[in-house]
This record gives sequence, C-alpha cells and structure tokens, in this order.
Amino acid sequence: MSFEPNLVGFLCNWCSYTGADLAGTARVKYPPNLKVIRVMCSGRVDPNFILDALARGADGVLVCGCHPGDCHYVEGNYKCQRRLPITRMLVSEMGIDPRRVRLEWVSASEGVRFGQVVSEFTEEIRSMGPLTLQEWAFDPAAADAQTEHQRGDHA
Amino acid sequence: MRSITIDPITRLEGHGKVHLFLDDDGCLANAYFQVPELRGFEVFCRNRPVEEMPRITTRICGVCPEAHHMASVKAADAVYGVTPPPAARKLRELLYDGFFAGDHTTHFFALGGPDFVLGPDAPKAERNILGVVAKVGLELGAEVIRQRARGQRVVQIIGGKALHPVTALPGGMAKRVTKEEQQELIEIGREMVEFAKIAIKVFDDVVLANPAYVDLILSEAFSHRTYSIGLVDADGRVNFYDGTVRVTTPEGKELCRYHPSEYLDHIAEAVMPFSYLKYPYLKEVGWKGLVDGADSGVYRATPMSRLNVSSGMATPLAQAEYERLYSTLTGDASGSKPVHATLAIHWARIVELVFACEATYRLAQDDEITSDEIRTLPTGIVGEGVGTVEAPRGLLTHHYKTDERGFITEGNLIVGTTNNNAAISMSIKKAAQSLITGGHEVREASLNMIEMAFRAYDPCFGCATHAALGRMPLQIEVREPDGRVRETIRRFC
Amino acid sequence: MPKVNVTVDGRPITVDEGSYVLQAAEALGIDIPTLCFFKYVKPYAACRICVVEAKDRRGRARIVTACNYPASEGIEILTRTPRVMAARRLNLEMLMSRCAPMPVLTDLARKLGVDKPRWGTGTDTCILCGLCVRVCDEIVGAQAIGFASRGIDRFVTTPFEVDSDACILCGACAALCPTGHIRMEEAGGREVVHSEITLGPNAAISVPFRQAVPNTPRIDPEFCVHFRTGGCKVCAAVCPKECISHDDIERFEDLEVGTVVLATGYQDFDPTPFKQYGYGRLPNVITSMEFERMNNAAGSTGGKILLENGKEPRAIAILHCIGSRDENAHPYCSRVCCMYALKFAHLVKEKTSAEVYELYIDLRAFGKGYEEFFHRILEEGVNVIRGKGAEIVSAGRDCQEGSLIVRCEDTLVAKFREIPVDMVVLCTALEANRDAKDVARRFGISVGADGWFIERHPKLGPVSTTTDGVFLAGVCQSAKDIPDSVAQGSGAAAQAMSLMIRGEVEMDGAYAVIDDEVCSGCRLCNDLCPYGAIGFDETKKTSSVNPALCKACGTCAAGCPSGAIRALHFADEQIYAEIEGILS
Amino acid sequence: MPKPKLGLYWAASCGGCEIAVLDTELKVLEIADFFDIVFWPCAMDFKYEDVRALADGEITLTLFNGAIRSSENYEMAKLMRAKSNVLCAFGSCAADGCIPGLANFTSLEAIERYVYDDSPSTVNPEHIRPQPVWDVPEGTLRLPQLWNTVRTLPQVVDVDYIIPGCPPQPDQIKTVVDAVVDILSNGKPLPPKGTVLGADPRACCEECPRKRDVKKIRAFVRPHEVVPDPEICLLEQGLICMGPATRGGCGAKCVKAGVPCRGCYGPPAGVHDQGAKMASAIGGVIDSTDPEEIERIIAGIPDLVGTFYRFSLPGSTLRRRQV
Repeated sequence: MSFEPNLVGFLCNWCSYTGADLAGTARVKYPPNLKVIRVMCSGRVDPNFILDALARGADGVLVCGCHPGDCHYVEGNYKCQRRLPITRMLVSEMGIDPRRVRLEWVSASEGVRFGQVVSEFTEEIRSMGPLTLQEWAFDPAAADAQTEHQRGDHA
Repeated sequence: MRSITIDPITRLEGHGKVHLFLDDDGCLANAYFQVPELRGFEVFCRNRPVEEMPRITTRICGVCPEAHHMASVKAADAVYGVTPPPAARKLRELLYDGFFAGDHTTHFFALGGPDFVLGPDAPKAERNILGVVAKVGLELGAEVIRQRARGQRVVQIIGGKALHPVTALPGGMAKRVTKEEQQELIEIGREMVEFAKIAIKVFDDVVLANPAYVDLILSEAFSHRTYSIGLVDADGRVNFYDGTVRVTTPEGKELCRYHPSEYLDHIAEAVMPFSYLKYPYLKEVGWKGLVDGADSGVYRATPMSRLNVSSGMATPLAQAEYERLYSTLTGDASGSKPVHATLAIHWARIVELVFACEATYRLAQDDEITSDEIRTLPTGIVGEGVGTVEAPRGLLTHHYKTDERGFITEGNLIVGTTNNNAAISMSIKKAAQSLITGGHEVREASLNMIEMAFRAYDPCFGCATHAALGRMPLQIEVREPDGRVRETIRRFC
Repeated sequence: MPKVNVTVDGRPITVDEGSYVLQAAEALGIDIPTLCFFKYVKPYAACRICVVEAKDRRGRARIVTACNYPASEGIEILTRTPRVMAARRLNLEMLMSRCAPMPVLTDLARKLGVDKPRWGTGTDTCILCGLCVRVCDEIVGAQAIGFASRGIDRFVTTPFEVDSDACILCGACAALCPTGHIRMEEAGGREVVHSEITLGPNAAISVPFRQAVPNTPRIDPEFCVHFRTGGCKVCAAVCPKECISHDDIERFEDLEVGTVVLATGYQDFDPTPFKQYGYGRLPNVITSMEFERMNNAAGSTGGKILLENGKEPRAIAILHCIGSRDENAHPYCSRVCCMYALKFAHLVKEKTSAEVYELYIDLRAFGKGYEEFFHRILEEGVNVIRGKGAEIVSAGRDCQEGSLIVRCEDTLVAKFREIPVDMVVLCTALEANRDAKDVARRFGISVGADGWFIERHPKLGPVSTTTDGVFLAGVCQSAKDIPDSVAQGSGAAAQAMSLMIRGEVEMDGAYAVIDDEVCSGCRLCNDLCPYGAIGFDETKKTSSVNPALCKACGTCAAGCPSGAIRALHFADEQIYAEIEGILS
Repeated sequence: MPKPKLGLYWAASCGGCEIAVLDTELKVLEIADFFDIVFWPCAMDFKYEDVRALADGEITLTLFNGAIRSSENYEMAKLMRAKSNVLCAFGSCAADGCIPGLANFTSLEAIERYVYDDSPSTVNPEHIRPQPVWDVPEGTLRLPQLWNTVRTLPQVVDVDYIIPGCPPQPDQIKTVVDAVVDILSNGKPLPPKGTVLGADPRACCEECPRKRDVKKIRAFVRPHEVVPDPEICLLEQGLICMGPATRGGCGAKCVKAGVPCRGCYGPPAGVHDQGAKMASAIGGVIDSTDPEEIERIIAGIPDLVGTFYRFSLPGSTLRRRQV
C-alpha cells in the first residue's frame, strides 16, 4: 500500500479558490490528496494554521494566492509572500523539510495550473514520505511504566 | 546491609540525594551524594547569538542569576573583543556586590545561621529564621529581610529586573543609572554597611562567644584538607567580579595562578555513574576519586577558599574581620595558613558579606556610574571567550566558541556548586561516619549535623524555605537487607 | 429699458426706446426693402433703399432711413407713401447707373416698378453695401478689409490692396456679400462654395459624424472664428435655446458613484501578422469592420461596395474565423462572425451582381431566426464552402476572372480549391482590449486567460464581479452579439439600480473587529490594511477597525501578535476547527 | 476552621519562581501564617507515599513550578494533581517550558554525549554515563530517568490555573495571593478553570512606555550592535522585540531597561503559538515586495526560533525540534 500524502491547502477566495473551482468545472484531473480550506485572502494565512496542520498530521501545506499585483485586496498576497519564507525558515529550523510548506500563485483562470500544482506537490511529498513528529503526543502509559521502574527505593 | 536515604537533602539545579549504607554493626559503610538532574545548557545554547547568552544562562539558577549574567557577558565581551567603558564595568561590579550582600545575608541568617545561632541541638521549631529573630531580637529579623530586599533593589536598579537581570550586553550595559537612582543606591549602601556591623556583632555574640561552636567548627568531622581556588585582584585580594584565578595547596602554598581563559589547562571534570553532576578537579594533581589531601585533585571553591587564596580584603571592616578569622582559627592573622574547616565557611561568608556591603557603598558614591558612556559597540569578532566570576557558591566559568556571526558553536560551563561536588560528597560521608557509629539509633540531631556539613557549602537556595518554615527536608530510613523498613526517622516542626 | 409707442402705417406698437424703425416695422410684418441691412452688425444706411416718412408729434414729416432711425415716443412711420416710393426708386436708379444689372438690383427694380433705369446701368459688381467690411470688423474681428478712396472711386479692399495676413479665411464676407462680388478661392484657383464648407470636415461647429452619440454639434476651436479672433459668437446669438457656450472647455470630472458598469467592449483582431491572408499587402483584402463601413451610407463609398479602383467587384470571398478558433491567435470562438458573414453575403447579393463565397470551419447559426437566415442565404445562391481559407495570393495581371486567388480545401468534397475573386473580407476575431488588465486592476476584478473580465460566477453571477457594485456588460466579459450584449447590459443596469434605489449598501457579515480589551496598541496592524480601515486611538492607545471600510481580507487578524483582531466568519477557532476536521 | 493547605513544588526549573515568592518579602510570612504549608520544594519532610496518604484534593492549592523533564518530575506532577484541589502551573517553566524547554532543540543523547564526553573540561576515558540504576558494593543507587522531550505541566496533567512569567513578578504574586485569600476567607467563587492569573490579557506593549508608530522594517539589528533611541519602540528600530506577542503583566521591565522583550510571560490570550504569531506579525511589516530582498531581510533575523520560542518551545505547536 503506497503512501498517500495528507495535504492541507489554504486557498484565497478570489483567485486560487476560483481557480480550483475552474479546475473542477473544466474537469481537470489532479490527485485527491489536497484538502482545501478557503480563506478570503492569502494574507489571512497565519503561520499558526500551517504549524497546526503539520502538528495535526498533515504531510504538507500548500498556500495559494493571487499573483503578485492581482490581489483582490490590493496587496494581501504580498503579506503572505513575506510570511511564508519566515514560516519555511521556522519550520526548517524546527527540523522539518521546508519543502513541506509551499506557496504558489494561482489565478482565477488557471484551473489547469492549479491541477498541475497539486499534482506536483502531491508527488513531491509522496517522494519525501510521511511527516511524523517525534514525541509530539505525550504517552502517559509509557511514562508511568518508566516511573514505576525508576521509583526503586521509593516503593 | 542497611541503607539510609536522605532524599532530597537539598537542591542545586534540582534535588540532591544522599544514600547512607550501614554495615551490620550499624556503622556507616558508605555514603553517596547524588544530583538527579541535568539541563544541558551547553548543548541547547548552540546556535544562539552570544549576546543573548547573558539572558539565557541566568535561568541556570534562580538564586544566583546575577553570577551567570556576569560570567556570561564577560565571555561575550571576550568573544567580540570589546572592553566595556569604565562606567559600565563599575555598574556591573556594583550590581554584583549588591547581589552578594543580599545573597550572603540570606544564607547566613536564614540557612546556615540557625544552626549556629541556636545550636544544632536546639528544638527544630526554633531552628529557623524566626528562632533567630526570637533569640537576637525581632528587629534583626526584619533587618535581615530588609537587607535581602536591598540586594534585590540594587539588582533591580542596575539590572532592570530584580530576578534574572537583563541589562548586561557585550560591550557594556543597556541601562544608565540616573542621579536619583544613584542617591537611592548610596542610601542602600550606607544601610548595608550598618547591617554588616550588626552581622559581625551577631556572629561574635552567638558563635565566637560559645566555645562549643568554635570546637565544632574546628572538629575533624567537619574539615577536609583540600586545595582552595578563587579569584584575586592584582593585589591578591578577594574580588568577586574579576581577577586572576589562584589555587593554593592544602598547606597554603600557591599551586598555580592563571588567567580565567586558561582554565582548561588547570581544571578537568570527572564523571560518576550515579550522579548527573560532574566532579571537577585540578589537572595538575589529577583525579583520585572522592578523597582529600594534597594528592587528590579535589578542590573547594567556597567563601573560605576565596579567603584562603587571597592576601586579604579590599575594604577596612572586611580586612579587620579577615584577620580576626585567621588569628582565631589558625593563630596567623596574615591568612598564610589555610583554614580547612567546613563550618568556617559561614564565618568566611560573613567576611565577604562585610566586604560586599562596603564595596557596594563605595561604588555607589562613584559619580561615574551615572555616566552615559556605558556602551562600546563591537567592531570585530574574536570568536571565543571565557568569562569567570566568583559566584557566592564558588568559581563560575562560562566558555563560548562562536562562528563569525557570533552564534555559539560550543559552550562549556563550570558552575559554582559543581566545583564543590566532590567536597560535598566527602563532607557528608565524613560527617556521617563520625555520627553514625552503630550501636545506638541514629539520632535525629545527627542528621542535622550531617546536613550542616553540606549546608555550609550553600548549594543553592533550597534551605531558604527550610529556614523560613522551620522544616528540615530530611528523612532517614534504616532498612533490613530484605528491604523491609526497620526504622524511619523523620523531622518535622 | 424704457419703452416708446410708435405707429407704422397707422398700426401702433411698443418698442424699446432707441431701437430702430426698421425693426419695429419688421416686428409688425411690414416689409421695407434694403440692401445693406444685417441684423448682427450695426446699421449703416449705405444703400438708402429703406427710406420711410417719419412724422413727429408736431406733424412735421421727414424722409429718413429706417435701418438706423431710432424710434421715439409718439412718432408716426409711413412706409408706402408716394413720396417714399419716389425716393426709393430714385436711389435705386442711381445705384444701378453705376453697377452691373445684377439679380439683387434687377429684382428690386421690378418690385419698385423701375422698368428702365433712367441713367442706364454700369459695370461695377460691388454695391458698396459695406456688409463685408462690417462683418469682418464687428463679428469676425479680423478687420482684414475696409473701404478705400472716396466718391465714385470708393471700393472695398485689403490694406494697401495686398494679400493680408489679417484675413483668417473665415469666408464670412463672401457668405454675406449680396452680389457675389467677394468670392473664396483655394490656392489652386478652384472656387470654394461656402455653403458646402459648413458641412465639410473643417466646419467650426458641427456634429462629429452621423449617428454620433450624443448627436449634438460641437465647436472645433481650430476652425471657430471666435477662438482665433475673440469675435463672432454668431452661433451663440442665433441659438434660440442658448445652448452654445464658447467658454466651455474640456475638463476632467471626478464623479462620486456607488456603482460602476464596465462596458469597455473589445478591440478588433489585427490580421496583418498572418501573412498568408495578405492583409495590408494585397489590394482589396479588407477586414469585416472595413467592409461594414463601406456598406454604411455615411461611409467612404456612400454605401456602395467598390474595389480600390472604384469598380464593382465581380466575386467576393468571405473568410470566417480569422484569429478565432486558431491556436496561433485566439482559441475561442468569437460568436458573432458567422452571422455577420452571412449578412455580408446578403448585402453583396443585394447591392451587386457579384459571386459570393463563404469559407467556414463550422457554421454556428444558433440564435433565434439565425438558422432561417442561413437558409435564405443559400437560396440567394451564395457559395458556402466548408473549409477555412488557407491562403490568398495575387492572381497577377493576366488573370481574367479576378485579381486575387483564395486557396482552401473544400472538406465536403475533399478537394483543394483555388477561387478567383476581386475582394476578400476577413472576419476578424473579437479580442479583449489591450488595457483590460489595467482596467481590471483599477476595479479590483480579474481577467481570464483570454483577457475578458471574469464575472463573479459563470452561472450564478454572470453580470456581477468580485468587487461589490461593479458590473459587467457586453463584450468586455466575453464575445457576444448585440442582443446578448443588450440583455447583459440591461441586467447590469438593473443590478446597479437595485443597489442605488436602496440608497444603502448591505455589508457582508465578514469584517475584522479589534477587541480593545486585548489590543495592546503595538500598531503592528496599522499599516497592514490596504483600505486604511485600521485607525489608532491616541487617547485609548488601541487600534480599531472601521467595519465600513474593512473588506474582510483578514490580513490584520493573521498579523495581530496578541490575537486581539478577529476576522468574523474566518476567526482563528473556526479555521482551527476546519483543520482539525479535515485531518481527523 | 482548619487552615487551608498550601503546597509548592518545583520540577525542572531554576528555582527563580520560589525566589520570587521570597521577594514578596514580608508577604511570605503572611502566606506562612494564612496557610498550613504542607509541602514546599525543599521542605520534603514527607516521602512520596506520605503525600499519597493525604486524601485526594486535600491540598487546597498547589503552586507547581518547573517543567516536566524526568520520571521524577512526572511522578510528582501526577501526585500533586491528585492531592490538590487546585493545581496551578506557576511560572514560565510549568506553563510553557521556558529556558529548560530549549532542550527540545536537541536530544538527550546529544546533551549527554557532550556533557559527559565531548566538553573540553571533561576527562572521561571510559565514557562513563550516569546510570538510572547503578549497583555499588553496598547496594543499588537510582537516578530518575531524564526525558528526551521537555513537557509543560498542562501536557502531562490537568491544570486549573496558570501564573506565567520568568519569574512571576513578586507584585503579581502578591495580588494573586490576596485574591486567593479573599476567595477562601469570604467563600467567593473560583475563577473559571484555565484562567491565567497574575497577568494581563493584553500584550507587553500595553505597559511599554516607548512611543509607537506604524511599523515598516527594512533591516534587523542585534542588541549589541546599536544604542537604541530610548523613546521609540525597539521593534521600529529593527530590534526583534517579543513584546507584541507576549502577555503583559511583567511591567515591561526589560524594554524599560533598554533591552528588547524576550517573551517570558508567554503568548497573550488567544494566541496558540508565540513564535508563529511573531513570525506572522514580523512578516506583515517587512517593507519589501521583492522576493530576494525579503529573503535577505528575513535572513537578518538573529536566531529566529531561539528568539521566537525562547520561553515557549515545549508549549508551542510543534513542541520540539525534529532531530
């Protein structure tokens, strides 16, 4: 059973989400791995969301916004364009491959391109394999066992 | 084989544990001192910018963050090859002396003090700061608390924060002191000196006036003939903030005197499988295990050691007290004969307390501390630096290597209490041996005596609360070989 | 202005004091002949034909010239007494004795009953009425001509009788000259008929072109006398509705509007780069738009279908899909070409006897009545060939049938064909304006790959856009024909109206709010808002969002380091819940 | 009526929190007077099982400081949870992980390797490592097992309230104590569970006296490189100051002393991840739209994670570095 990447996408309402719609109406074929969350603007994408997605088991996060200059909100995508590199830097310093966080510009007319982006990203993550965060969750049972073992002369 | 566990006895950067193993005659077979914690600052400080280290390493110890702040910033100065302007240096020293004045006060009156003031056999309920207050008068108790507050206030004014100060930067200090603040500092200094005199008097009245204590101090059970180490200034006198490291043999001869940056040529650390805390020793002499004497590299870095390696104190009152200490304990006021009595550390601490108070007062009156010239901006980078100061509990060394951006690539810390790890273990064992001699039940008082042995080293603040609340964190279990508890001795109020 | 009462031939009338008797008579519809009167210039009394008898209150009667005799209280004017008629006849006879028998004089003589002037007739064509001098001075303000000499030698001329720069060639003098003594001539000596000039391209005031919208005249400062001399303004004087203002100048106006309908249309595809069609290289290869103009009655040929040499074509080829449905140009179908191409065929059949060839890929006659029209074309004998025109070449001199050859494959008979024709019409594609992107950006909407503006939703929002209050009409949204454009335009107008009638806009529930219990006034958000919706309260030391300005992008919410900003409907917890949902 | 019982315990921490309690000066005696202090960090005159002997919830209030870094810390956390009616994460270590939490940037193995083998002053030819269980001739010695990952208290046990700060400022401790005393003696209702005590809902900037304007950052500088203008917001001067993304309540002591905030009071209410929030905020105000220049400016942020997560790594979304 091959590894199916679990991807989260944050799409801006005006360009990328519409682009994704177009991909749908145009019956463009692309992998089903991306699960989409609609935000009004790529500028709304808080690095918190990206980290949260990764912590909750996403293997990769894709952020899509209008092409620079085309932002429905004049310059929201520029904010995103500046936050994403910091986020990638942060993620990589946390020991996670920064390629797992990707920013792409997809306009409302680029349904086909949207399909390509998703396919590429899915393949890239597939080749990287799943993202498992070491010791992220706390395992009380294991900790208890260890403690019992250590208690020694406290018993 | 029966074992007694004293757990936890106190706390350095965590708890401490003592195991006393008794043979079938009920005599002490062996004693082990364990430190069950490890932080790993040296490792997770990698890739941090060196100028941030003074603000990170303060969190090594909440009792003496000032010491780490200073050692760290001195190392950072060296990394950038900058010398702080005179005003900045004075501010650092002032902050540091003020801190010493407060910290030594706490220890003497709240921690070690009660044992002396009230006597080891005094009812536990009284053997605390409140008991001290009862014995020497209420307003002294209040004074002690006020004196502590004075120390914190000095740190607050110069360091920005009373706890975990923040203002020391490579090349100087971030905060200047205003005229108004200077006035307050002078006032504090004056009060401190007054307090120092009281402290001397109290020590006279309750310790020296009582021959039994002097005997106790000098008793073999409480002495180790070890090497002494400490910072001394150009004139060979005690200095907390800066100077060269001097090591003297158990006989008081100079073994070596080196610049802190050469510490690796002289100090090494051994590892034991039953404690997370390493055991520093003198390279020249070598590691012979937990034994004292001239052949063992074990050394002590305590107030007493500092006095042992120094030729005297830089302030009049302190110098007088220095001479009195030595003439009383060695008959030689010059201090050329070292004192090895563990409990004498308390007295040495008083001497340092007096010095710290006087130094604070003197520096506070120096108008240069209000200067605006408190920063030297680094121009280049050396890439390696060692910063050493005297922490109240002994020599403290920070050693950083950085890349060309000043980001830490390697760090090494030898922390005050760590210096004494071996000595503490030995002191406990020695005290225990003399006190747990089999036959009779282990007396509860013996436990305090054992505790006095390590408490003299003031391994951090754990006992502070013990004194405040009259609780002694101690319990002994005596077990049969099958592990069944034969007897349990506890200490409550 | 004080009024006075006068009588003319016994009929009373009240007129302004100081106005002239001639005007009073005119007002009463009493005709007084004159040769030198023009109401826009000062009376001059040069011809002396307008004489009348004026009787004052004391009964004294005098002969005066009506054109410049001021009306006064109680005065009595008699215009047809024997004495008046005798005086007019005498004056006319004397004028005729000097001037050639020109219509203006002979007609008048007949009216006044002068059958044979007693002193015969002369040769001069100028009656020295002075209209030209006065109009040039008073109206045109050029003062380019005047009288010279005295008495019998008197004549009209330019200063020093040489060509004068003062003359601005307005032609006013020539237009007014009653005898045609003054004429306009072009340098070549060809006479310019002034009445034609007024309709001509350089008329100072005219409707730009037929069917112009708005269909009103405009003044062309380049030709208007007023803008050259500061005078004239006759048009303004004659305009009964006083519509004309010479002070009005071109200016930019900022209009505060709540809604905008974008109907910026399209631009015509330029086939020049497609060398195989020879457009711009071969004669008589024209685009559909050019053919359309040619057919227009107001067009260059007045609606006639002609070759460059002015002859009528004998064969015309109409090539479909030039630039449309073409990977090398526009992949899309321009939708309108098929039908107008068929219309062209019909026009050709109607106006000429030429053969018509329609070369198409597919015929898309999808509209109401379109298919029927197609069949009618077939009945009219148009040759409809399925196969895109591949190439057009010149046939060279020796060809009898035509000067051009269209090459194509007739896919129905699977034959390669070469069709000789005289004229080729290229049905060029509709393409988006080259500045469409800028316009889109200005209105916060987006353009598709083809350059057409993108509607809010292809099915549910075909006229509205992603920007509230901005609507689309016509080809700017996508290629469409007139009925479709009208339909969409009406839809856009209706939607705009529905917004305006309400007078208030219903805001989206999504906007950002700042909890000033949490805001620490760090001001990191202040510069994030492109709409300036975030303000800083200096007294409260907190920032706040103006919901009316906020467009809910949420950038500030993401950027607020203390979590004080909440993007309603896209709040953090909602998005976290989504993340949790899709990943659980 | 019997005195309410107070417990204090520290796990992996520097002890500063307890010094802070002492720094409330005479308040300490008040506390000692109002409460029956059954448990205090080094007043361990009970063994674990003696504490177990207490009825569950018998301790009225426990102030627990320190992160959870060893089997011992964890055991005590569970014990205190069980025995305490109200368990309060006291100080940054317990709440967010604080400086000891920086250990999550590395691994226990790396730490031990360096400390016991590689460090320049260590001489350990036999590569001895401290052993959780070690037999000596006289018997067996045990050490708690250290964890590879530092945890916050709420990550391992259920916590009622949080008092942030490194350390919690003495005046804040006083107000909390007063509040608790008031609640207990007047039978007032407890604040809702999860409430953060002894701190502001607002960020640190609230208390910062510096003048703030709209922000546009073109380059970052490091504290030792500049002498900042004492009147103006440090962030506007290019110094990374965590103030905006840090809960207030400390009195903005650091910025007042001329050094940028490092975030010891943890994230403000409603912020999940202090570091990510700061990244978002900083990203918003970088004054460029040119990708290369943006990269350049960002590269100028000294020690991104080490600064943004200085006090909150174990409590952050990702919790630890992948090593």
